[in-house]
Amino acid sequence: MKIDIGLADLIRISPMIAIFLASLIPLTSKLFNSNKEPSNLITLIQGLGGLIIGLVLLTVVGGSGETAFNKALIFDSLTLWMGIIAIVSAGAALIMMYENFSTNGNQFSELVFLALNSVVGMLILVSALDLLTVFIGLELMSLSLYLMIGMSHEEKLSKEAAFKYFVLGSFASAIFLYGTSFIYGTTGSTNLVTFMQEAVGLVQTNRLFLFGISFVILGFCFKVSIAPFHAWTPDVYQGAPTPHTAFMATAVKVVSFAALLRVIATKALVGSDGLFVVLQWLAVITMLVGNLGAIVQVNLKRMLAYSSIAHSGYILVGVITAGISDKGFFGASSVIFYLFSYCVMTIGTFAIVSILEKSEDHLVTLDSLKGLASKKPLHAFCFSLFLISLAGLPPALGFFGKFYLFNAAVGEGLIWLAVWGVINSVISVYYYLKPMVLMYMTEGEAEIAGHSLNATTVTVLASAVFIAILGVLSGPIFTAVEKSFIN
Amino acid sequence: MQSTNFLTEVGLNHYLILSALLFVTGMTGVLLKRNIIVMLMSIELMLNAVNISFVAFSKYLNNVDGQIMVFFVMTIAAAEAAVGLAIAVTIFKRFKEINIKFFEHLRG
Amino acid sequence: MDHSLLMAILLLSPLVGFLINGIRYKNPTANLSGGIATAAVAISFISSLILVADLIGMPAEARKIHVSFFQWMAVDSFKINAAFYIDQISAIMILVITGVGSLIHLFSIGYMHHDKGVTKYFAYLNLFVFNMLILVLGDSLLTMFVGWEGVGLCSYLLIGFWFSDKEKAAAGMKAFITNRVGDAAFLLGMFVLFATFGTLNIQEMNALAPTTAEASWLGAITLGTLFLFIGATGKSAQIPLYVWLPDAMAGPTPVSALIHAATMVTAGVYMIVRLNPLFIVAPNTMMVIAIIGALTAVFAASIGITQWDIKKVLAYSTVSQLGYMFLAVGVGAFGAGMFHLMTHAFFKALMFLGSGSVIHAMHEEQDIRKMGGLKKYMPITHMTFFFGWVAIIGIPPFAGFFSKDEILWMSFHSPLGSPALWVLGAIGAAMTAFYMTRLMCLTFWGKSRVPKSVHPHESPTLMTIPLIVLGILSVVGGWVGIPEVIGHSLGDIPNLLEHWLHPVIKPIPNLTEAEHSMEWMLMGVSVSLATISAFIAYHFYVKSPETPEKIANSIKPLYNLISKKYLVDELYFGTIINPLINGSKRLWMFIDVNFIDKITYVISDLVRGGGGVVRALQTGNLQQYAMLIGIGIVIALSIIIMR
Amino acid sequence: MLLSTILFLPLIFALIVLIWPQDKTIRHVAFGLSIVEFIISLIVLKDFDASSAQLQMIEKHMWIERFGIQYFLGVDGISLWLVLLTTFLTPIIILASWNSIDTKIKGFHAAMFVLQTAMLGTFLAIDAIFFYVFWELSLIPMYFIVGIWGGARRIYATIKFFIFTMIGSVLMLVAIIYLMYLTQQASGHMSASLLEFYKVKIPFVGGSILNLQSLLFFAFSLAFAIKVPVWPVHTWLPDAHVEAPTPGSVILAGVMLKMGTYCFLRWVIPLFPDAAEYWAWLFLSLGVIGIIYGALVAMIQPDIKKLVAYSSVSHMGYIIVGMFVFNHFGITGSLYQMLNHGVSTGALFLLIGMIYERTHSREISKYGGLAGVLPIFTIFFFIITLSSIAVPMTNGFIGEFLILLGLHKAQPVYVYFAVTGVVLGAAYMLWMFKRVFFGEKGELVKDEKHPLKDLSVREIAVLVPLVVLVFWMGLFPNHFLDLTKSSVNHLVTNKNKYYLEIKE
Repeated sequence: MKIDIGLADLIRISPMIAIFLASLIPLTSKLFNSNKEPSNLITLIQGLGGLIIGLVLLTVVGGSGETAFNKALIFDSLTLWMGIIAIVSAGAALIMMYENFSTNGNQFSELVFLALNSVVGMLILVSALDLLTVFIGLELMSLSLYLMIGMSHEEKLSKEAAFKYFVLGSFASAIFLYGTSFIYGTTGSTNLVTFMQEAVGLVQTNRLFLFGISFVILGFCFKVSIAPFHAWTPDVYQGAPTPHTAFMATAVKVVSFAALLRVIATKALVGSDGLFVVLQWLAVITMLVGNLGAIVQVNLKRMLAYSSIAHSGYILVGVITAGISDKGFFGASSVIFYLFSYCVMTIGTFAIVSILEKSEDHLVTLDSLKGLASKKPLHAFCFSLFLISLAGLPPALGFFGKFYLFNAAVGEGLIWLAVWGVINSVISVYYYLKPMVLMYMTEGEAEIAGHSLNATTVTVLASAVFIAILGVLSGPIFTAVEKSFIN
Repeated sequence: MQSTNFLTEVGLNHYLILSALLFVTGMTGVLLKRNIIVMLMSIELMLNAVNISFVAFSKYLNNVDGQIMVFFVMTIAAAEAAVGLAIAVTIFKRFKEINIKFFEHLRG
Repeated sequence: MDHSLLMAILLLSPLVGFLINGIRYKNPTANLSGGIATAAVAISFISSLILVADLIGMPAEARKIHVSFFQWMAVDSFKINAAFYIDQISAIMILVITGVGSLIHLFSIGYMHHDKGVTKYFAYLNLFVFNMLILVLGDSLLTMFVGWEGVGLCSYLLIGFWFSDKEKAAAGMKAFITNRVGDAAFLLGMFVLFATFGTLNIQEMNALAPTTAEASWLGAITLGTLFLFIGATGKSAQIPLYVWLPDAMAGPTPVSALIHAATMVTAGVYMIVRLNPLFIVAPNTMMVIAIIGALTAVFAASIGITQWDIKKVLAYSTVSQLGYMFLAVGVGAFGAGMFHLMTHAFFKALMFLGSGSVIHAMHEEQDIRKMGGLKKYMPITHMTFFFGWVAIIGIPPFAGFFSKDEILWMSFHSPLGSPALWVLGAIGAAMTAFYMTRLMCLTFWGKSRVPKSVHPHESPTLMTIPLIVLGILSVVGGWVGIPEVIGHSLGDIPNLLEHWLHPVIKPIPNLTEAEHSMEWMLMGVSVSLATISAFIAYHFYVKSPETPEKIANSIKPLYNLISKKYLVDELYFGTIINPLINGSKRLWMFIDVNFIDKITYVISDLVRGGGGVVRALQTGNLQQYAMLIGIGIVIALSIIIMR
Repeated sequence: MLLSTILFLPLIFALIVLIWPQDKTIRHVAFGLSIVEFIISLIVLKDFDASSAQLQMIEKHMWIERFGIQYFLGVDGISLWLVLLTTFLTPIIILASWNSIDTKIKGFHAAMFVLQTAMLGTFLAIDAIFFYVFWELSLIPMYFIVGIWGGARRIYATIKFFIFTMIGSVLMLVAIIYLMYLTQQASGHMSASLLEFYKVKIPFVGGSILNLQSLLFFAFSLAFAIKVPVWPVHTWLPDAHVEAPTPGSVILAGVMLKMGTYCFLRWVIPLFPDAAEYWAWLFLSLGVIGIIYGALVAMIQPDIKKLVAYSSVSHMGYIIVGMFVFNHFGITGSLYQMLNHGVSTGALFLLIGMIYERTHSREISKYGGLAGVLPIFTIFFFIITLSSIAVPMTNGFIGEFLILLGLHKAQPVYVYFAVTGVVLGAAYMLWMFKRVFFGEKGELVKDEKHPLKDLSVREIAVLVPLVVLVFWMGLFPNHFLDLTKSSVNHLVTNKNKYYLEIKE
């Protein structure tokens, strides 16, 4: 077989190259002026610049539908949309890192380097069509993330979180690899395109292939914190510095779901009824665990971790719908839209949390929210807007995300999943209302961290505006996402 | 000449069983051993088990892709080891403790 | 003058009086506000006189004045106009209401002279007259019902007029709620009738009424009329729902005179007479009415004997006399019922006002044991009260005799009646004579037991004029409807009232010709019974005052039972009201607090428990998580493989 | 464009109030703005053509094209008066809460305006999802109003209120989505507009609950039953009322309960005719139980606000009974009773608010003899009590009479129980009236430290329009019923194959 890697392929992966080069700039500039940390602002600007260039290139090159590197990477609309969401979330996380206590210390340039590399890994993961490329992207993203968490100024918890994330992450990727080897064994190649067509038949006949696919999917389930494999999420989200938690909860989750979507697109679910049932039960348990866990929490970050687990459950419903729907890309586009709305909300929420942190080892408990409304009415209002949107109440973007998701589920006949999802969002309303109660309805002296945090506040405002406005205008966006699939 | 049965002839299944065994030992290593370094080693063990199965399949299908993948896996395993050890060092510097039983502060 | 204008004046002048007095309710001058109120009612009296004169002018069959002001309600097939019409029956009623009403207004000026809420009192009184007129003139049952509840509302306001006193306020509330029970039945009656006739207009219903009697108990008309009757018992204080009338004496005495003697309580009888074509076709209902009427007459009379409060005696006497009216109507003698209603209005109003002037003179003292020998202090009141007394016990030349005797005769003679009813009536008449004479002796004759501090004096002329007028009426009133058996014998004096009501009252089916001898004989028996019990009472209470004590002690338990009004109030409270209140406390506690809210608590604890389980899962130990992943994979794979 | 202006004007007002510079004049601005809103809504009344049963003043633009969800506004006989009730009550509430709301005034008025938009949206929206957005939107401002300016246990009460309503409405969302798919199967393209829903033939088979129309019927009616509230799911109402500030309970009792009953008339009965008819017995008995249970429990409440809350459970029982009788009287009666309940219970809460401002206590036992001290207050309270007990010549009577008439015409058995409601109603209201207004002076009334002063001019200005309305609706109901006549006629005659056209 002739492998031709020409200029066209390089152009297609230009966003990744651009971001990678941009990640080197802060390090080399530190190198040249004798390891003296350049001002954080400049590093931040360099990092953001790299991301913006990558974003521009991605919009130019993505969505064209071609493959690169002998079908190892594909740049279809899934890559485009997920890439955009990932980069934007990463940008927001970078801004938060610039102002958060535990991350804006003297190693900020290394931090930006690792973050940008993690974004490169994400882009690879999103566009990967070959299981091996998926593995590479996954590992690049995760490894840089482990180090980022480890580097936090806060001594105790972040180190423990980093190690936990590392061990369990590599444990899961080993399982993923094991599955890939089985797939390779049965079909002779790890490229999704090759076994895309006969996957349905293979899954029923060949026991080994079924094992392979299952291991791959379960490996992904770890990454997006689905129920039995979610145990790491609360600890890591709480331990890691808030910007990194935001980074993980949004960008990492989005791209992992994208890769899962690609694997699911092989219609394995249609073939094996067992897999379909297991995934449904996983979705149900995830929602339950996420929502129930969040109710009893006292620490705000830990509560938001559980809430993100619950949201993974909702998204898994969308993924299942995408998996079994033969006509149209309604399921997949609803997942994308939901991820988009989820990211916007979560970025805003974690930005608020990072604002509330007065020092690097200050654990933001729910009580520290008391009376925030009287002190900081704007922040309190934005935070309530995020909570309303996370709970899925109508005027906000979150409702429309959930609406499309459950609409797709009902379309495919998964009515009981939709009902279960809807009941869970009622349970979730209880703990989403708790902070609002504390902010508005109880007196207290909640105080924002001393020095001015205008950059993070800008992020908060941006996401609040997005939630309020895009909620109503979600129609055109959704059709755009869906149309991009069809051509 | 002897009949080619399971005992005498080393075929694909043998390798698969070997890699499965290795994988399981690696897994139990992670589950049971309390020492951080040993955990890292058992993760490496799991990855190598996967390598074995890759090579076995590639030999059996006699197409070379499997073996190329092994290189990828090995490089990434090396990178993982480096990162893992770096984190282990920071933990040791901070906690003066190598046994994971001591850092269970994040729970509930 | 044009009828609709007259009708408007008739109806609206009390309303205008109410509004004027209502706005200036703080102003304490009795004369001014009393003047306005009396004028308002007098105006409507004059306009009703003119209207009745027009009515008399009309030919006998088509005696009807119908005025419709505006369409009140129109929903699909249910159309109700705010329309009013006067026919023979309502002519009598409006004359009684406005006539007696204005007299009582005049009396109240004197009676309520020194009360600071007097303007408010007159406002309520005018509102009452307005509502009573709507009730009487209502074209459809619903317009009548508007007046029906409006009257109940005004009686609530007037009974609880001195609201600072807890019992008086409670009496008002009790009156309204008992009336409301009756009104609920009235509503049900209206629904049944609307379902059968498709309209609630009284004229149309009377026209549509079938001619053949309805045998079954659950027939539409029987059921409808039965419900209407239960409504009537509520309003006119018959057996089951009479409890509110004695307590209603808590209101000022003129109120008792107007509302609880002359007008409101007779609404039930009037409604039945007005719908007589319907009732005549429902023999079962008529039987029920007759029985309840008779029973109430005897029952209330027996309690009346043992009461010591002058107004309570009169109240029970009213309940008993109403029993007679219902007995008359129950046996189909609608004319007799109306006749007794009219005469009763005169002499009962007279006696209430009389008792009012006695109380006024005795400085709010109502217990007849502390009165006696007031004859010499209050000659006019005594004389007028004497006329009332003579009328009520049925001494021949006076009003009461003619109307009550007519009822007793018809209860015996009418096919719907029976001798037993006559016997009950006679006993009732005897008891009435006894307690009325007892009242006369204890208050006016006999030796004076008036305490030293009190020295009674005759009430001012403003109060005695109405007394005199009513005294004359209660004497003359009877001659309007002399039963023809007496009429013939005294040189055929025509029975004007019977003749007047004839075109509107349906005759009793298969009524046999009355032989006069039997009628004379029965009349003689009842009159003699009455006179004998009167003498006994005179003997007891004037000649030897201690004998009633001896008799009372001899039948101690029975006497106590009767004097405590057969413990009916306590019975109602015990069986209905208290269990209702305690039951609803338990009900609320059981359902709202322990059942539904408990479920919400259980669910929230369940959810919180679930949260606890998830929390326990997070032990923080790394290997526990890896174990979890391992187990998860094993379970997932086994399910995948199995299916 | 008229309906859109009415709908979104309050949102603009909310913004104006939020950014208003000085605190002193906030209330005047808010009051003025709400009057403007009321006047504009009168134009709707003027333009409304009473003779046609079609949807009028239509505004229809595609919103989410993919699912056929439209920005679809329309008004007809059934929803007209409720819109006017909302715009009529809001200025009264703002005027009444002049000095009962003294903290975060801007927030309060903004929340009140957003709530007004949400309620108007629920009454005007004809598209399912568009309706659902407003239906849920109304929860949030009410949550804040009760939560921030409420009484002692306000947090418990407001969360309970929120979760109760939320459970019902999310199930409705799934039912709406399913209906949208039914429209897709029926007419090819998916659409969420109510007119398309009416055209869908939903299979119904008697017997069990598990057939499609019954399931959808119950999903919808659970959401609305909680909001009404129908008997078993009513426990949130007393808590919400007791803890809510005066304006909160007035708007809650005045309009928000009507959202539930209106939706029964608009979304449940015409959409699932066979299921509604089949399960009518259930709702009739729940309604009747609600009437009796509400009245009984109201009788023994120590707290006056809880008493009025349970009384509105009883009144809403009447409305539910009126609706599930499916004849002219019942439905006209229940529509009219919605307006009456809005006026009379709204006024009752205003009055309780006024006395609460003076004595800061809602314990009935602490009152007594108020009539002597506050004559004007007593007169107003008595008139409103009459309207609440449904004494003739007041508005309550017309509604209750029609409902009972309709009930008797359709199902005579229930009417005997429902009629007891008339008696029990009089019992608990008058008993409360006696204990509070008559008898000796209670401890609150007689202590000289802060003598009670009678109603101020402002308070009288709040109550006069309501009293005028009580008598106007009582004596001349046709002025109001004529406008609903054709729509109700249309609903009753073709209930089984209900359809709605649009009047260009």
